[in-house]
Amino acid sequence: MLERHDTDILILGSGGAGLFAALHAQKAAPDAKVTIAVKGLIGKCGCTRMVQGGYNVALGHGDSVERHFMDTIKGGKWLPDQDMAWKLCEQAVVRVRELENEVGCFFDRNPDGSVHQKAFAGQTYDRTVHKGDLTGIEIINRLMEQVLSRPVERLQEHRAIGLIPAKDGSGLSGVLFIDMRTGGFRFVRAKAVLMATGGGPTMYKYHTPSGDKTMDGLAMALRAGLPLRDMEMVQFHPTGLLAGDHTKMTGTVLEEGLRGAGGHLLNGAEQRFMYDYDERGERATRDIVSRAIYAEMRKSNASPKGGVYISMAHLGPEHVAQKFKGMVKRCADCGFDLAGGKVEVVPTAHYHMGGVVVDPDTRTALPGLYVAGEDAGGAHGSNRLGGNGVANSTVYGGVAGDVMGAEATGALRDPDETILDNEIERASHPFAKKPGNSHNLRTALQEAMWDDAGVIRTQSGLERGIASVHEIGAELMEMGVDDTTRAFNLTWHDWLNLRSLCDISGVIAEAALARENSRGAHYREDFPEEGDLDTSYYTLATQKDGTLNVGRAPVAFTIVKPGETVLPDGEPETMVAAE
Amino acid sequence: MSDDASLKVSVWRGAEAGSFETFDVPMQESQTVLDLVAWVQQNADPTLAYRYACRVGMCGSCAMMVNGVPRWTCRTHVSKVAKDGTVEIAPLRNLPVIKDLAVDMDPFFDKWTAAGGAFSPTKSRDDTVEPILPETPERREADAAIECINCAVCYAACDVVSVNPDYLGPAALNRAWSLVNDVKDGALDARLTAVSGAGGCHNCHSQQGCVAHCPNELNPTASIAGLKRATVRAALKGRI
Amino acid sequence: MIGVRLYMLQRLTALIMAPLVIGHIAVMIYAVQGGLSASEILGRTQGSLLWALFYGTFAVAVALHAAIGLRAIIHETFGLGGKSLAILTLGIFALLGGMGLHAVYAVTA
Amino acid sequence: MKPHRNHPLWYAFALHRASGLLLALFLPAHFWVLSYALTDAAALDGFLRWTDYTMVKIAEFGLVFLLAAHMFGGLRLMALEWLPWSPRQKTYAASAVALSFCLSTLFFLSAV
Ligand SMILES: Cc1cc2nc3c(=O)[nH]c(=O)nc-3n(C[C@H](O)[C@H](O)[C@H](O)COP(=O)(O)OP(=O)(O)OC[C@H]3O[C@@H](n4cnc5c(N)ncnc54)[C@H](O)[C@@H]3O)c2cc1C
Ligand code: HEM
Ligand code: SF4
Ligand code: F3S
Ligand code: FES
Repeated sequence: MLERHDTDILILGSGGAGLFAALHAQKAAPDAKVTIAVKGLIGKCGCTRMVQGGYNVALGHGDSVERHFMDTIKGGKWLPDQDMAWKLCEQAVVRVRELENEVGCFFDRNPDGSVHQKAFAGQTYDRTVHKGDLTGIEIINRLMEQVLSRPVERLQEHRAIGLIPAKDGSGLSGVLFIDMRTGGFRFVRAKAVLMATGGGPTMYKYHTPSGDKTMDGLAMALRAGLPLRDMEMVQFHPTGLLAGDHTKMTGTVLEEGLRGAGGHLLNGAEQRFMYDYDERGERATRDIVSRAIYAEMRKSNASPKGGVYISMAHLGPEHVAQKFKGMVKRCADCGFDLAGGKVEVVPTAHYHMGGVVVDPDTRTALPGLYVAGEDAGGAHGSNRLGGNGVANSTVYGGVAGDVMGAEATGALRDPDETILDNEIERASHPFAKKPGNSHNLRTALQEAMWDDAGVIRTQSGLERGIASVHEIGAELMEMGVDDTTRAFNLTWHDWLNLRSLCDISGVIAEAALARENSRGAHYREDFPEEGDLDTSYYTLATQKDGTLNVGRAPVAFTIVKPGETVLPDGEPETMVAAE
Repeated sequence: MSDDASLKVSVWRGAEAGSFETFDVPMQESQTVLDLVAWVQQNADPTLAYRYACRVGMCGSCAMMVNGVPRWTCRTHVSKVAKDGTVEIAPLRNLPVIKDLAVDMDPFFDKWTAAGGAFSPTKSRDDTVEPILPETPERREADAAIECINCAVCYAACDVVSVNPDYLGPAALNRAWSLVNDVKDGALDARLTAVSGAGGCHNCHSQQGCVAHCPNELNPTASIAGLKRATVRAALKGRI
Repeated sequence: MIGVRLYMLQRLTALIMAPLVIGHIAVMIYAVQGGLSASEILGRTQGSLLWALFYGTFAVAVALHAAIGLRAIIHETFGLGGKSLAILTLGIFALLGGMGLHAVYAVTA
Repeated sequence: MKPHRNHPLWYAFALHRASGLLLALFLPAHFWVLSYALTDAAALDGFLRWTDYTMVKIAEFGLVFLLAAHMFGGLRLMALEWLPWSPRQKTYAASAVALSFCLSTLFFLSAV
């Protein structure tokens, strides 16, 4: 039942990171065989495609890499790995030129023909490059075409389930997959493997990422013994659509621009409340608005479905319908009137800053394994600026391709067959149990994480959450999946998804417990202060022999120290006009 | 709508050969066709296969035939399609069925590539981004065709695709037209040759099912007409 | 199974035929008033170079046009392609063209 | 009728195809009849006499309609392909059919 396959460079995932890696790897090593394996169809899954806002890049005219870098560090509350953040800002400039000139993207222009850059909250320059509000579709479609038109081997609907180390301990041998269409196992050896499965905090009741993202990558890395950093850092987007538990629309993003344009948030009593929390009102940053909404919900000031309302009608329904055409149409398709009525919203888990510890060349502690994109930790610290996500995945995907092309030279490594067998055994586990409905367990996990490890956290809540996650995980191990057919058996994959989510949920909650202050996206009601900046630490989680250990490591201020700046003397603090 | 009400949902089971199976699915206030399918898989028949990713109309992986019409299911409200409390859901037309509601989209993307659907650069990352005036006629044409999510709804709606296996189809040709108007692209004649073969743009009969069903309101017919003009001009000048 | 050249030929012949068809229908409307006889018609057409050119052009154009049109229909309906389709297209063209010109000769010679 | 075809422009396509096909099938017969002029004028007269029958008149009406519908439909298609795009495609298709109907009715009325 196990098929074996060899390649030189293997890439997991086809988001911005995976596709860029494929292009760069092939350019760097034209003779190497490049394989891209993905849980869905190439280019049609993952979150890069869903990018609406845009891509942060310093293109001059008063903006600079230094300024972008300072915004990233301050936005991340001094937790980012500074070398990674610097490379992100510096290489974004090259990557955007590459996207335009080589990949064929077309970003919106100013009337004079130069690239248009718009404002994104929390930045001191309007630097977000975009294509309408569908930037991700433009980026991924163009990348996808480039990859599809090259001789890159495609393993579509192949789900990675295990990183298999070499027998001799010299590094990674390859990756074990389930060929989802047949249900069979396939082991692919490679000289270099990029993990770019995009994380995805979908263990929360409300979440934005695509359905295929369930933390598989981080769960595999954890089992392989790799250290994960900043795992407590889950970013919530303040306005996810709230349409009921039965629909997949719930949790999807209503764009930031609605608040920026003057939209009102109203509580259950249909009263504005944001000014009670921040002087900027609805225009406050994501984390503040999310917490304010959450606080209203806890005060039982919620709308009927348990959230708050966003209301645009006072801006003139026609104006709204024209300015936010896509959003209004999307709401209308689902039966809501965004332009003229009120739509229920709720904070929704959006992005996971935590991930595998890597160096700025995407290498990990396991030779042969590289990690890029949302799976990698470090670049954003405790908070990701809007527009830095896709910059991160495309920059580091490209870096990974270059580095793998140069380093995938030796011989293929033979796998540790015992671990290979164990991983197959692990994935086949549910077939030995009595079939049940794992969907109910997923709901339970999502409720537990939302309530106890969500927008606002406390020690007691987190402890309760951890207990629930363990309980749900244990129940899952007793729940089986019908074995009549393994081909395209989504229920099996639901089980595996939930297994990954349980594993990583535990880490998120443990890391949140370990951080006894509030930074960026992480807010502890019992430790509301941000703590001393000079002694900032990040959390580091590793699993050994099934035991999770969460420690702390000091942030190395390799480029700039708290209180200092890399901006030249006399540069203004911000170049964005106050609202 | 009361929670007790239910819909009769007929779902295609099997591959090319198969049959419809009917399920009673509880009706809810905000419910999409994709939600119906997911409900069946999660609550009634765990072996049902289908595909989705983004759930908001961006990835183009959830398209199916709903009551015989191709649609993106994640953004099709049930109330829009339910007839007398029934909905029939089948895999997308014109593509090989893998299982149940999931089709093999490779032929669709192979044709995207065959139509010259990939940009061909004239500059590199070392050059600055080209200033392009957004209001030129070329750019407007390119932009009008660009927001395609490659969902293959148009491909399923087109009868030429069904009867002419070589036909590149509306989406691929629409993409080619966008590139023909892209002043940055350097492979104009190669692309015009690619869309002039046995399955090229000249095989389109302007049925306009593609336009009628494209969920993003794109107009492949107009794009294909543009290609017909461009290829004729190139042929008259002896370039292709 | 239509490439750019066949496409051009089909559209060109269509454009040529459009005024001819309108002319033909007009002639018919005029001619059918009060019934027709062969001698009446032939009396007008025989020996007329103008009519010969008019219907000669039509016959050639329609043979090309219909052959290409039928080629598409045959390919799409019966899946015929390659050489056999090319031969069939030429055959239809020759048949229609031949019969058409013969008829034109018959009524105008 | 398959539901995905249920829109006016698909019907316009179907009409164009059916008319083209029928005309192409009718044409050889038409040419054949006309060639009698050379060999056997009496036979041609015989055929033309036929046209007095009402049934035949209706058939002729149909034929003229097909010819007109195909021609106007063809002009519509060429306009679609060669002129700047117009969003009024359905209107044009309907107009083409209406015009063809008028023309063939005119023919019919003058024939009876
Ligand atoms: C709705 C939304 C809007 C956003 N808007 C913005 C924005 O405006 N600006 C911005 O900068 N960022 C934005 N982001 C964040 C941004 O999308 C992500 O940071 C970035 O795209 C991540 O890229 P990636 O390549 O790491 O992962 P992804 O693009 O998510 O790709 C992950 C890939 O891995 C595959 N995969 C997953 N598991 C497996 C497995 N087990 N085996 C094989 N393959 C697997 C997936 O199917 C997918 O192909 C947004 C995110 C969302 C959800
Ligand atoms: C009496 C003579 C004619 C005959 C026998 C004829 C026959 C045909 C046939 C068989 C087709 C193929 C139909 C299809 O592909 O669906 C066709 C297509 C076409 N015809 Fe005609 N035709 C005639 C006159 C005309 C005229 C006068 C015009 C226009 C002014 C015209 C315009 C077209 C066009 C544009 C097409 C292409 C349609 C497409 O590609 O979908 N035809 N014709
Ligand atoms: S043109 Fe429209 S229907 Fe066709 S693939 Fe693109 S988005 Fe889908
Ligand atoms: S439906 Fe098909 S025939 Fe042409 S106009 Fe659209 S591609
Ligand atoms: S799930 Fe992505 S378009 Fe429907």
